Amino acid sequence: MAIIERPSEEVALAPSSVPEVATPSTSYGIFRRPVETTGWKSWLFTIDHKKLGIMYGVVAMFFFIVGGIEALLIRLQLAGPNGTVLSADKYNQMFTMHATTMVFLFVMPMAAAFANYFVPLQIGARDVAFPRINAFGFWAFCFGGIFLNTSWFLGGAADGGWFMYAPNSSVAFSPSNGVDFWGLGLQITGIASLTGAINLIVTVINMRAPGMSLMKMPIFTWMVVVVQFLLLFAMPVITVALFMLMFQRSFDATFFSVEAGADPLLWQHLFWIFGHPEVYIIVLPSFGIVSEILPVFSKKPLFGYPLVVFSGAAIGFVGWGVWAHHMFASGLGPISVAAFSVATMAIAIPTGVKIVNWTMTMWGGKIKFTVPMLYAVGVIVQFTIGGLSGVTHSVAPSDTQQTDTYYIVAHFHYVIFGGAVLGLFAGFYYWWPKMFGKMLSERLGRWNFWLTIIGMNLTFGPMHVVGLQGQPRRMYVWTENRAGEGFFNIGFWNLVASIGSFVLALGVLTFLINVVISHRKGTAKAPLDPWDARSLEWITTSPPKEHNFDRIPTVGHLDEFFHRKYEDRGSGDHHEFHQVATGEEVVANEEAHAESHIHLPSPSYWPILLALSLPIMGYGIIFNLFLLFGGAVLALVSLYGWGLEPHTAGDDEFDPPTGAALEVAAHG
Amino acid sequence: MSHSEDHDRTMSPLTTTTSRLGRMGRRTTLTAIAVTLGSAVLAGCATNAPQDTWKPAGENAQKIQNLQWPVFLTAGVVGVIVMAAIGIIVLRFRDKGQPIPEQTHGKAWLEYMFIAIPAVILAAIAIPTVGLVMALNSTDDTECIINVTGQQWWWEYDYEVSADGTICGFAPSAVEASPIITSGQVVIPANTKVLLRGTSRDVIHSYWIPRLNGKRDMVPGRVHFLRLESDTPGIYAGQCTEFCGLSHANMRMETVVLESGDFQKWLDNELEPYSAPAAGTLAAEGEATFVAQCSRCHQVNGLLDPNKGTLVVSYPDQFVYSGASPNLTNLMGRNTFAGASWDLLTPECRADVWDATPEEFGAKYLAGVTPECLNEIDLREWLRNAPAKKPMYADPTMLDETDGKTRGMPYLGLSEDQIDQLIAYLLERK
Amino acid sequence: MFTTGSKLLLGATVSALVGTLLYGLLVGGIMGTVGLVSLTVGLACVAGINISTRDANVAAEDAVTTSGLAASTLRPNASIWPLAFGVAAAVIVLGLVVHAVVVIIGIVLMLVSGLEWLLQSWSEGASSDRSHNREVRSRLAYTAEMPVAAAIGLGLIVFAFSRVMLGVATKSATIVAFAVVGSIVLLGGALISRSRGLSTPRMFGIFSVAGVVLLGGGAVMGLQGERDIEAHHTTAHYAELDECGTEEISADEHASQTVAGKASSAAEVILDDSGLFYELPGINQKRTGSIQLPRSSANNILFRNETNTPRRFIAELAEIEGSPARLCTALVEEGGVQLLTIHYPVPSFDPVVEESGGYALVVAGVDDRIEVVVP
Amino acid sequence: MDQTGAGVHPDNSLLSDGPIGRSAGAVADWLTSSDHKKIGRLFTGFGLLGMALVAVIGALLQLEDIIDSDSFSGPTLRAFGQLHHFGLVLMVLAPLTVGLSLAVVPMQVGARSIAFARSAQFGFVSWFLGAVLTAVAVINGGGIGGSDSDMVDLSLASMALMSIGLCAVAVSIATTVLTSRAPGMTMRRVPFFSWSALIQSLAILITLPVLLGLVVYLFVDHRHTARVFGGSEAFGVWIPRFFSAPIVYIFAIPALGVFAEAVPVAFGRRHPLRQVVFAGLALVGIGGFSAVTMQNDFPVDFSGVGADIISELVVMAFFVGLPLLGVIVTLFASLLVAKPTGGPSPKPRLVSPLLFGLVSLLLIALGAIVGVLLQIVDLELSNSNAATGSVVLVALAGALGAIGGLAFWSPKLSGRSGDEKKVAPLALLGGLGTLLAGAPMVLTGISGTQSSLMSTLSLVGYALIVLTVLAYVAAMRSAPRDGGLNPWCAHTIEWSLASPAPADNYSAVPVLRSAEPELDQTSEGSPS
Repeated sequence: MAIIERPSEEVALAPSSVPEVATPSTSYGIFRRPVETTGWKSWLFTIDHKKLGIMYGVVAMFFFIVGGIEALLIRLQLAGPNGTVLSADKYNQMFTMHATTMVFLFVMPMAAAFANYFVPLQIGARDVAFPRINAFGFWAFCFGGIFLNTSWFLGGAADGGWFMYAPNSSVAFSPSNGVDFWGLGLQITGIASLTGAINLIVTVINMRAPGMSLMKMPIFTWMVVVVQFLLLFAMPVITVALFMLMFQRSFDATFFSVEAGADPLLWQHLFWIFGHPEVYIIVLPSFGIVSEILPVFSKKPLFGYPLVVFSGAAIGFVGWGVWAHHMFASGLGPISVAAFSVATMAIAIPTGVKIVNWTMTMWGGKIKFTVPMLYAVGVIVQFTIGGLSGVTHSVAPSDTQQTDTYYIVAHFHYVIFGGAVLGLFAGFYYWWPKMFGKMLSERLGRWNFWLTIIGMNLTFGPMHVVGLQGQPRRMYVWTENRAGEGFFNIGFWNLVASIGSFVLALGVLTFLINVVISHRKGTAKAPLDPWDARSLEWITTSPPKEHNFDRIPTVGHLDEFFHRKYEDRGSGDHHEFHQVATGEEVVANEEAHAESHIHLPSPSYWPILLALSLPIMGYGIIFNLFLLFGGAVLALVSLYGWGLEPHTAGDDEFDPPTGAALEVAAHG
Repeated sequence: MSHSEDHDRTMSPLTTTTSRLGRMGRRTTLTAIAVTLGSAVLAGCATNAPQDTWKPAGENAQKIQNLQWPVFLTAGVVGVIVMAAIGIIVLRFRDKGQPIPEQTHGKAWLEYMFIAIPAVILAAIAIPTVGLVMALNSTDDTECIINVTGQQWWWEYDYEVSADGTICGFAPSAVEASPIITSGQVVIPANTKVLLRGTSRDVIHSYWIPRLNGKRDMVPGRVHFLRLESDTPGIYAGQCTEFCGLSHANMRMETVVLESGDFQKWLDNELEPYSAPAAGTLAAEGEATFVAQCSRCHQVNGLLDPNKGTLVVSYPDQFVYSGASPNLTNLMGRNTFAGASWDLLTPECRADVWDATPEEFGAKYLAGVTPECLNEIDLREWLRNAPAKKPMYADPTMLDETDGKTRGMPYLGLSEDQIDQLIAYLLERK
Repeated sequence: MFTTGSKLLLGATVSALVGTLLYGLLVGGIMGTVGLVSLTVGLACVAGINISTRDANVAAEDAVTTSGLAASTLRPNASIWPLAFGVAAAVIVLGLVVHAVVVIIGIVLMLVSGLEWLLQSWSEGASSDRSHNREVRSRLAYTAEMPVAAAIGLGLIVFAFSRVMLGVATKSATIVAFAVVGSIVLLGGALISRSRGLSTPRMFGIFSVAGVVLLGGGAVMGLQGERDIEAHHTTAHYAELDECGTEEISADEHASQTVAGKASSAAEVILDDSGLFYELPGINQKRTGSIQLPRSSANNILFRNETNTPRRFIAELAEIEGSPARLCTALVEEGGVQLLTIHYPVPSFDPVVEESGGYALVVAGVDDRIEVVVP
Repeated sequence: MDQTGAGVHPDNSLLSDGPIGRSAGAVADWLTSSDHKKIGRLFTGFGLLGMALVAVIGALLQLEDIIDSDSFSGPTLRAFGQLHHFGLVLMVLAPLTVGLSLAVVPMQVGARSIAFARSAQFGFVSWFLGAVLTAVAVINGGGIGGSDSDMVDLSLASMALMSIGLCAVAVSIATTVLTSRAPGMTMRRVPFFSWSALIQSLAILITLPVLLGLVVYLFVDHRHTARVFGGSEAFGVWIPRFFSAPIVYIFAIPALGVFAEAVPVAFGRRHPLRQVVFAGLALVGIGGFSAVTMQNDFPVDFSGVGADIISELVVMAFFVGLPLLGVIVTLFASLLVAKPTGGPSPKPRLVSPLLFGLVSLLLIALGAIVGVLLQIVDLELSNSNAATGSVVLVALAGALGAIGGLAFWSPKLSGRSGDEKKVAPLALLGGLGTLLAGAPMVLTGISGTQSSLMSTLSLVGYALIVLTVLAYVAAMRSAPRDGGLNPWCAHTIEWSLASPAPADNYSAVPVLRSAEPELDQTSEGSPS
């Protein structure tokens, strides 16, 4: 339970002759638990979903930069024929880690950052359902990511591609510890994803504000829920696969050993049953963000909200039936190939629905092209390109020509960068004032947007050409005698792509500069409702107070905040909306009716300690089994400490005792 | 190619005023999209790209081409429609002070339509797709079977001798047919339905000759099929497309299509018995060096140990991780080496063969590698230190991790004299 | 100073002392004397303690002592643990006679119930607020209990289910079993979803019955005996024992008669009444004579027996150092299929191979022979 | 069994739906309850059942004697004989008296619960399972001289289990009396019955650990065929001592307590000299000392040397005589109530507890006298039927006393109050039965000749015992549940409780100002 309250009714007083044997003590831990609300401890041990959301964002951004540098190195190597920037070995590690970092350490956690920060706010809750598990999830992700990247310094990173096909991932073919780091690192971040998924599902199902039926839920929250269900079912699959890999490599199992009668295709099926839903896991949160932003700046509700919700859910379902389209060339047999080919085409329909609905949302609107809106429109355009190139290789025979070439690289970068990452950037600009109380500069934002858009099209557009010209992926060099001549020669477009990648990097750099400039001292505070927004997260201060809402809002409409500001003065079929209140007034009204007795869970040491035990065990499996036992002991101790610790700190934990704590103590 | 004129448009300058940015942005976006789509369409017109997926040279690739062309076109049209809609929106619906629009949540008929239209389009694509998937997988009319085995990082082919003693329907003129083993280049007769039965010795590889057919993974422990056929003699390039480890980029293949007469000649040449180099020549010294240094892994059919007079049989299983090394019996009959990564021909001679007309091609190819045309630079570098030229796990420090076996050709420490001898010997392997 | 309670104990001490003296002096049994001396000392100690602590003779007037008095202690809650502890003791007693394993079970049960007992007692003493105490207990105990209980529960289910599955004899029965379990689950689900107001006890009942059925089934099947699966006896093992003949050997009885169909094999060798032939997947052609297989790779060869005599499929390999001379399957029944994974390390033209007769695929007791050409 | 007084614990509410659920819930409630009254009633219930069964076995044994046929095989005879012997003490007398103490003592001392309630709960389970296992083992060839080695082991081990259980209960009872008394209840004011329970508990704590230790040694000895203690034969040498006079007296002490409790109630007066009764009861506990010496015969050989005779007599008088003295002191000290103080000699109401108590005490005294006689070597009784007779007398008499106690406190335990007309005669019937069952054995022991007359008398006696038990149970079952608050006009604090007593006894801690608070309510007498 998030809001931990002592039994609200007073403990029935025993008859006067019944003496109390002892008074309840509120703490069972040995150490004084952390209760700080400022300083480094308040971040390290926090269980506040907002702080955790911000930390998710910061760490994900760090890994974005890491992954970006890896990408730039790859592009440098491929800028000309027979590149010598990287050795074959380093190159293989680079593209493996680029994909792994971007997928698992940037896009997913960045989506988790938004989900963590905004889902409770959007549904009118004071925190997530399991705040400490939330903290644990973040630290598991953080330590898992660091663990994964330490492989660079401990004998080399994984070099089998992010898909890590067996048997190339076996010790015989990849003798360094890189694959072990990769498998264990992903296990650890997988734990983070799983716990986060359960947490958010429970939060959304149980903790919505009064009046918020599922069909009145903000679309971003909807998409997050779909994603969490996908995670919940996809993560166990990859976990099983990674366990098999771990046993194959560390304990001489023969799951993928052909000589022992195994079939290496097993790994591919396991990986893609996870891997394809993973695509939607990556992209759906951004769809949610875009679906939030378009109505706000078009001054219209989302066109066909139920359809967008259901198409999101449909993508979630159908996404499970199309994994083998990654394996059209694997030799599945014509029947399977045909079936998966058709299923893959079918998933284009709900995806198309989204694009159409976005377009129709803007149609007839009163559109303001702010930076978040630019990014949202950018998503529509760029993702459409990615989606359409996707349709071209849902046609299986055509796919056998295109798969494992740069055409695929182009396709999924349009989907992931154009769909997911641009959506995340839209989210940054849209929600920045809410999260930090400061606006990001619109001027720099436009530079950022255009550099990013031009950069990405320069980088990934040419890859279509290069791919159709027959350049396979994952080649550390290309040679001139296969490059061809004329306008569409591979060499020229590789160079263009490499140049584009630096333009793109410049775009990202602009964003970072924008952040720094906006947060200089003395910049103005953001207005409370800078975008004339529509949903619940704006009915509170910026940044929100620790308890989110002074009063839990009661919801009557899909776009509650909009309907509190605007009134329909029309009659019958004629609608005419007039502003009746400003955002500030709405928030002030809520503050005036603040609830008393708000109890929030307190910070805790245990989540971070438990998370810390995971990479220790990981190193243990790779290097020394004693370390594994050490980590296991730490995990057990942390689990037990966690179990013993009450949700809320007792008054004696504070020094001097605080009012909030005293309030709690009065009940205890 | 209706959008080719878009290429002429220049990219929007970024230094326009804020108020103009939106409009310029639209144009930039449109331009970028047009460039992308246009380039996809134009890709078919490129010249001389040996792995161009839009230039079919065989029946299978042609069938794929016939299907994908309209699909790409449809996708392009849909894309243009969406872009146009966005363009109209950007122009028409920006905030010019109009009243707050109606808070409509959608129109049912419109939504159904937008579901129905893509569904119809996709259905239209799906039907021929399923048909072609079935057609490409039909193997009943096979006329020639060649086994292909992938390994790090080259391909080995062996031609199956059918029950009537022919190879691909060709009976050898002089000797009894026996399996031909070759690597790097597979030679097939024109107008013949060839079936590759592929597997792998170690990790998964993928066989892909873009101009002849789509790709097919070759998986250890499994046998997968791939049809190759062409009516045009020539060399068709390909590349392993499933990431297969360190030197994945250096794993290539070439398919050579020969007219039936030329193929008969090639076949007879391949089956010709071993002829030892004349005594006292450099090549004869090369034979001894070969037996001493190379024959542990590399097989030359019919080679006799000059000291013992017994047949030399290589046992690469004991030394090489994947368990095979290329058969060098007719090395100079093919014009590439080391996984088709380097040419045995000098660039000029190579261009001569590659650019030959279909009519002339057979003769030029069958000429093989002549001493004048030999690309000694790459071959010498290779013999001097193979792992330095092509990244391989042949490092002696790694032997422990690979059960004392190398993967790929190790550094042999050959002297320049030995290399001279070997090249002289190998030049006769035709 | 001496209250009645003290007097009792003092009297007992004195009596014991007297008894000790009398017994020691007049009877003189060593055991008895020792016992009585111990008793005297023990009683003296108890009496001393009793006197020094004023023997809890609480005066009615002493209001302060009234609170905190043991007499005011509430009765502890109902508890299953003393019962479990007692049962555990009985189990140990039985185990002493029956089997050591039972003793271990008893000790484990005793430890667990003792711990739980301690924990419950401790938590109930934590405060006078029972709900708070319950929270304390769950906080302390759930951390350990939940995982253990879940592990045990899951373990039991998995074990029972695996016993059931192993007890079912054939493949078709396996399917039936899964179908039955599936439909029961489905029916149960439908039932539960049908009536909204399904009461907790009824749910409890349904799940209890299901649990009992499963565990009972597991126990029955476990006792009835497992199906023997020794599929691994189909390869080199026999060859080393030189048991590749036509006659049935003990391992054949255990061998599985079916292999999971390999989606893709190098060749399928078939024996029917017309003789031995092979088919290459994808090429619909009966072939005899010789088959060409790649060297140094894992070749999966399927053997299908379509005669009505059980047959053993053999891959004849050469006498090459470090590899077996032949591989063979178990006896394959009519319609049965088995798989051999064969790795040829050297080409078939190698003199060693040729001397030993070359590579071949044969069936014990059948003259036909498929020569294997390894280029 | 009613459970209105117990109150189902909310934890069991899951099962309290539907008839099956209800009865399952009731069973679970009885098995998990920590209410001392429930645990005590479980003990006494099974004690009564055991009494009937043991009496049937006793009767069968006599029947076999009479018809003198081989209707029982040797092993069956041996098994029945041992079940009868062990059963009388550990399965009849012990559970009845200990259970009664457990049920009554906390109420009597004004406590809300028994000390170490769960330990007592465990004690019951342990005793019960031990008793069942012992019976099973003995019947299947265990016990003394058993044919089946495993079953001999099992009978030893399960006997240990029983003693552990009884010890656990004894600790609870003793601790309750010593530490859980209500304010104002000084040790002087402790009711007689609670005092007797305290004495018994202490005596059990002295005695049973010795048995336990012995059993463990024997078990190890036997199981691993060592001969330190003499193996299988030692079983027969050592163990029966714990089921003979004078040790057996300690199990009967609460029966004396019932008598001492009933006398002042019958006379409706305060006891003038409580301490003397206390002393008398305490003296019986000395019987336990002989267990510590691991010896139960302290023979006196009058044919021997004078000095020897005297020294033997002194020892015998201490270990065997003092318990007898205690019985006698209890009898006469209790009767001090009857002494007129000024007015006319008071007339007692002949209530059933008094009758049961009196019959019980007299028979125990008889048994104790026989016990003393057994020690006289010249009479050559020690290995005769008289020894058995003495145990039968004491055990059955003690059990009768406990039944008297049950009848006395049944309003508080079950809410029922038996019809005096039905219950009171049972005391005489039971007494007659006990006498008939035990005395003939003593007589045959003395006479040294077996006669079928005697056996027939014994048989009748056992039959009467069975009848008594059945009749008592029937009488109590048929009694209405409105027992009344204090039907006996009893004196002690527990009678202020509702009938039946609520689960936690006292809602507020009672405060005492005299030993007979209930008597204070009705009479003008000043607190003693």
